[in-house]
Amino acid sequence: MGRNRKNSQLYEFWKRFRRNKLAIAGILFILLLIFVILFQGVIAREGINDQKYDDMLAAPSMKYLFGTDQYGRDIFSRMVYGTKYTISMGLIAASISAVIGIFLGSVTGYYGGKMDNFIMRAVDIFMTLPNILLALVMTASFGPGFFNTMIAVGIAGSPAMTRVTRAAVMGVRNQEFIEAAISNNASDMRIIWRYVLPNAIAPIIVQYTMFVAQAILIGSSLSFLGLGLQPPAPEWGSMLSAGKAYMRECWWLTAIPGVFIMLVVLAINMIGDGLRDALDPKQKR
Amino acid sequence: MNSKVETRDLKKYFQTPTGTLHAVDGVSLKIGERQTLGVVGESGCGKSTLGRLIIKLLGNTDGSLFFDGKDITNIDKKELRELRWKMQMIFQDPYSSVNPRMTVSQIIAEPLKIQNKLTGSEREERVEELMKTVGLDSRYRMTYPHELDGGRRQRISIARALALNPSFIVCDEPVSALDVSIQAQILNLLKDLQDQFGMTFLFISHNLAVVKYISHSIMVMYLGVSVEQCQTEELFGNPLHPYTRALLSAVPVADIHHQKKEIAIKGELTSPINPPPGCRFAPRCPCSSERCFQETPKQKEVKKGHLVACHLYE
Amino acid sequence: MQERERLLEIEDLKVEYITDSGVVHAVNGVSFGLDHGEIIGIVGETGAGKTTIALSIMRLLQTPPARMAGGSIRLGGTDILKESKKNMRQIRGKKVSMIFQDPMTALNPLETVGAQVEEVILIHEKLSRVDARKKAVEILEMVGIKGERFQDYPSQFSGGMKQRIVIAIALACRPELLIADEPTTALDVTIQNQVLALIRNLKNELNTSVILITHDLGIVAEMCEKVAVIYAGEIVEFGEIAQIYDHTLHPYTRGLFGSIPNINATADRLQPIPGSMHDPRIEKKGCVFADRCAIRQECCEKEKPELSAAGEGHYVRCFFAS
Amino acid sequence: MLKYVVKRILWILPVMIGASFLVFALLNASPGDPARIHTGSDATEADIEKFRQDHGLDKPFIVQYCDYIYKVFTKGDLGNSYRSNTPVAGRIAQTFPVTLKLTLFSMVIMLLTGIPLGILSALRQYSLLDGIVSFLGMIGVSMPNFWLALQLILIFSFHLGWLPASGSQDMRYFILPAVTAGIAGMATIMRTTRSAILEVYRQDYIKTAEAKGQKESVIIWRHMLKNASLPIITVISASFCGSLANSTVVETVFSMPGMCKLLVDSIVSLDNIVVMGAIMVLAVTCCIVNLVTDLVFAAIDPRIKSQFKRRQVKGS
Repeated sequence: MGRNRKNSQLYEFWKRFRRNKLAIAGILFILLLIFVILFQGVIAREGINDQKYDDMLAAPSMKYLFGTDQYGRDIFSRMVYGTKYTISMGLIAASISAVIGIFLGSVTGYYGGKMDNFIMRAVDIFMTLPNILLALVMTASFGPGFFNTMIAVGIAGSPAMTRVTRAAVMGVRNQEFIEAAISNNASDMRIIWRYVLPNAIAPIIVQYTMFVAQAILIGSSLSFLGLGLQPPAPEWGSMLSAGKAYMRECWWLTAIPGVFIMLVVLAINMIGDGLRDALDPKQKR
Repeated sequence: MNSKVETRDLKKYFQTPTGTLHAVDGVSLKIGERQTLGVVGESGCGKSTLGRLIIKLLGNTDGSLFFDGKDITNIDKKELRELRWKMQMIFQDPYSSVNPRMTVSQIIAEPLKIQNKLTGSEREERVEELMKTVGLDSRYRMTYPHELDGGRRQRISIARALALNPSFIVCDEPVSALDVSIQAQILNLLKDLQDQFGMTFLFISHNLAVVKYISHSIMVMYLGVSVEQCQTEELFGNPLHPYTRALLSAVPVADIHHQKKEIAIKGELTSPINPPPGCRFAPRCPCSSERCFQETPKQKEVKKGHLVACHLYE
Repeated sequence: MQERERLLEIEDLKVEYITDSGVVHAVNGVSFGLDHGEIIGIVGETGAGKTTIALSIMRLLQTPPARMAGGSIRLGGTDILKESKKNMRQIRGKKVSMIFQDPMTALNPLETVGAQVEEVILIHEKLSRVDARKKAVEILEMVGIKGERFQDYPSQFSGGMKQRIVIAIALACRPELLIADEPTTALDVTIQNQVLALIRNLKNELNTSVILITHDLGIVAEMCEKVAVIYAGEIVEFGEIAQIYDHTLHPYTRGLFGSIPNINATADRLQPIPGSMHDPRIEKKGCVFADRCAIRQECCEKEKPELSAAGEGHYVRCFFAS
Repeated sequence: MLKYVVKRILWILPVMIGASFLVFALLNASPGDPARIHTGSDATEADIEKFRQDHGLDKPFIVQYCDYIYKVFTKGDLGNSYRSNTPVAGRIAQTFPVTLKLTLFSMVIMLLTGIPLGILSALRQYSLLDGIVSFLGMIGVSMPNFWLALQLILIFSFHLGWLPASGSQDMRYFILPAVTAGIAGMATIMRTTRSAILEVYRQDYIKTAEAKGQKESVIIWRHMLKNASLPIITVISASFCGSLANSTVVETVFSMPGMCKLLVDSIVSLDNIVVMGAIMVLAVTCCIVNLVTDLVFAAIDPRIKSQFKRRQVKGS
């Protein structure tokens, strides 16, 4: 019985979430991509660098589902192998921002005072620059590369995460059950962990999801500018960048990676919207 | 009579961007063992702050605080931990006073768990017993608070406060968010609990009728200051301070034969930020004189057990 | 009943809310009437359907989720549930006005209070800007706000002052009917006293009829001539104030009186109503109050009692009340 | 009110100092020695040392930073490019107008489309139009702008031949870039406008206005839009900065001689002193936009004004 009840809150959430068809479509699409990543060796027909000089710049056909590029590499296979970069860019960068942001946000929001003031002023300073610029500067500092980009994007997203967490924590902090916990001698860690965060988690989850989408966009923009993962790795942004010289004649070189980046981001944004509506029934109209 | 709780000239100031807010400004009170002291006043009079000062959820700016005859104004962390098992609070808003992410039994067991003296099954038993005491059906054990109505949530809150057998409980407007029929149930429950366990209550409310029903003695607060303090019957039979009189006359009575004594007071609450010297109530008082605006009246015993802070009674 | 045309006649009003978890029968066959200059109290607890009745008379219910499921509301002879939107706009603010519960949110924070009073005058009266402004100042002074504060914003006023401004807006065009929905619940006792006195004086001065919605039997005793006690969307008892207070019939009304501590008498013990209000999503066959009632019998669970006369103008919905 | 304005303007100073220090430190920490990179592979140790002295790189980090700030404030000198040894300030002065023009142009597009569409879809909530607009908005925020840029070039320049694909000679050159840079902001503004209006719609004062018998159109314009404008203004200023940031990609794709392209080129060629200058100009611009937003806010919302006007509520 205990288990059932515990799940009843989740079930309520799921009942609301399920009604949002777009969000469900988003989840299915992301699940499909994860499936592709797990079985990339089986799904891809060729290696990422198999060059075939007979079939350079071939249009999409049954043989080459998405066509080939200027070196005769199968774009379908490269897209399959590139999926993991895009997805992990989003997830890892957003997770970095979440770790930093949730820590700073909950500490500043819960304790307030001088430290809060100091950290929030620092956040203000970070936030004067839009996060793509911040990521750009950090890439310039760390040097280009996939990992560096990921870290740069993650750090660039952490001020916003800090703000969201802080606001949510402050909203919970003034609730009377926190006072009740204090008067029952609950330790600060227990209060933050058992009382504050579970009640502040909704906006944090939404921000996390939305930032996964943003991180993918920023990461692929950096790759496109030549600052991310370097060729010949099949990262979608850099594939698109490499294909732009031929785009007049061979639309598939730019269209396919572009459409897929958009679909991934769209799917995640739709999930984020669905989560927001389902997690916060008050906002639902 | 031994006093369970005593404050002497207790003060709490808050710094705000526009000045110093005098939330509680020199309150002295005594609550006898097994007694209920009702604190009445309008919003912003500092009654909630006073309650939080007494159970040390807030630190006081000045003055001293005694519990069971012992000075607890400046105690260290360890002593405070021990002290907190003995005093508890019941809150106003049944919707925000319980953690929505915990089940009813988790909420009630939380103090027991933190104190960590009982085994798991003993805890279960105790929770069951507490739920019975406050009149919560045991089928609600695994329910989340949002599935329950305000009255039942307030019962959870009460059960949690009772978990460690405290000897003193601060009730901060425990019934003001409830409908009248539920309000009466909770008031009766609190009365019964006091008889059963011999607890001492500080009962904070803006509702005079409720305070009259539950308290042995009453303190009337206005802008951080206690203006009148005495036994309940005395206060309602012989109110002295002009504010108390006005307050009593303003309460609508559910009796069509009640003759209303019209003592209208003008204007509204003045600001508690950097208050000017003199009586706080002077700007609204129908009997204020020059002196009231210059000299702050001291609380004096004008009759046995009847304290008033007003220049009229000197 | 009387032959003469009454100001307001509500007949068998039914309102439902369509929600995710089912249909809520918020108002379930409510009928009552109001004469010119009369002041009537509607008493009930949270969720009894008081506000829904008020908003139905104003035709301000959001549809959906609300749905007018039946009945009629006749105001001065015309059924306002059948009026066009355009006609309704001429009725609102001119013939019927409303005071809302929370003065903190009832005023537009970005406009001066003067402009907000002026607005309603300009809608309903053919006055020039200058005259409208003059009239707005007059009305503000009538409710006790100095004219020089015309240009101030709502954030510069306290709660009691804001409620005065809301009252000024409601009464600016001298409506025939004023609906006050818990007008003092958000206010302190001394301020409540001031606001109630203001409503009473203005009502006498302008000869407005008032529907006063409240949960406080004390306020009703002070203000009203007639009372409707409402429980779970139904009127359970209706009558002159003396009938309700001195010859209480319905067990729910009795329970309400037993639940409030009296400030005059030395209290013994409160006699609360056990349990809580039944889930309004479940339609009940018998009496809505049966499961909390002390005098219920078998038939209460099966059959719904009608609102029947128990005296001259005194109606009660109970088989055993006498 | 004046106190607020002054306070708000003075706040820029610490923010700019903090931001400049942050960026300076980051760039300083980058791997590779600019002196070795930019003097070429056949440079002698003496050449390298001279380069260091010319650019002040021989001094400790904190001195370098103070020198930099000192020169910026006294002479408006942003240092000399490591690569071409030309003054950074001069190159920014040349290129910044292009970027600013692009951003302003994209702002106009954002506002003219985003706000009306947002209002429309809020007023027709749940209609087909609302559904379409909402979905397009979702696509707008999800579209990688470099890809959109390429598709626009493909369609409007290559296939239709209506608009040029690169350069910045006259207004026609700005149309495609401005659309690209503005699309995400437009979608954001639209979504915010929609939800802000729906939020205001639920407020009690809208009920009050309805209870007055006010016409729906007046309620929308007078009561709803003004109140909804507060969150919208916040998003507009964020969108301005976002569109400025998007210019990095957009100017690169459309080969526009703007400052953001200069920034990207300099990052690629490790010309950190130019990066520093360009980033600082962008940061100042964003700061000013935020300042203006806050002041507009204070002008619209009497609650902010009264905070600084009166110490306490007057009795009446």
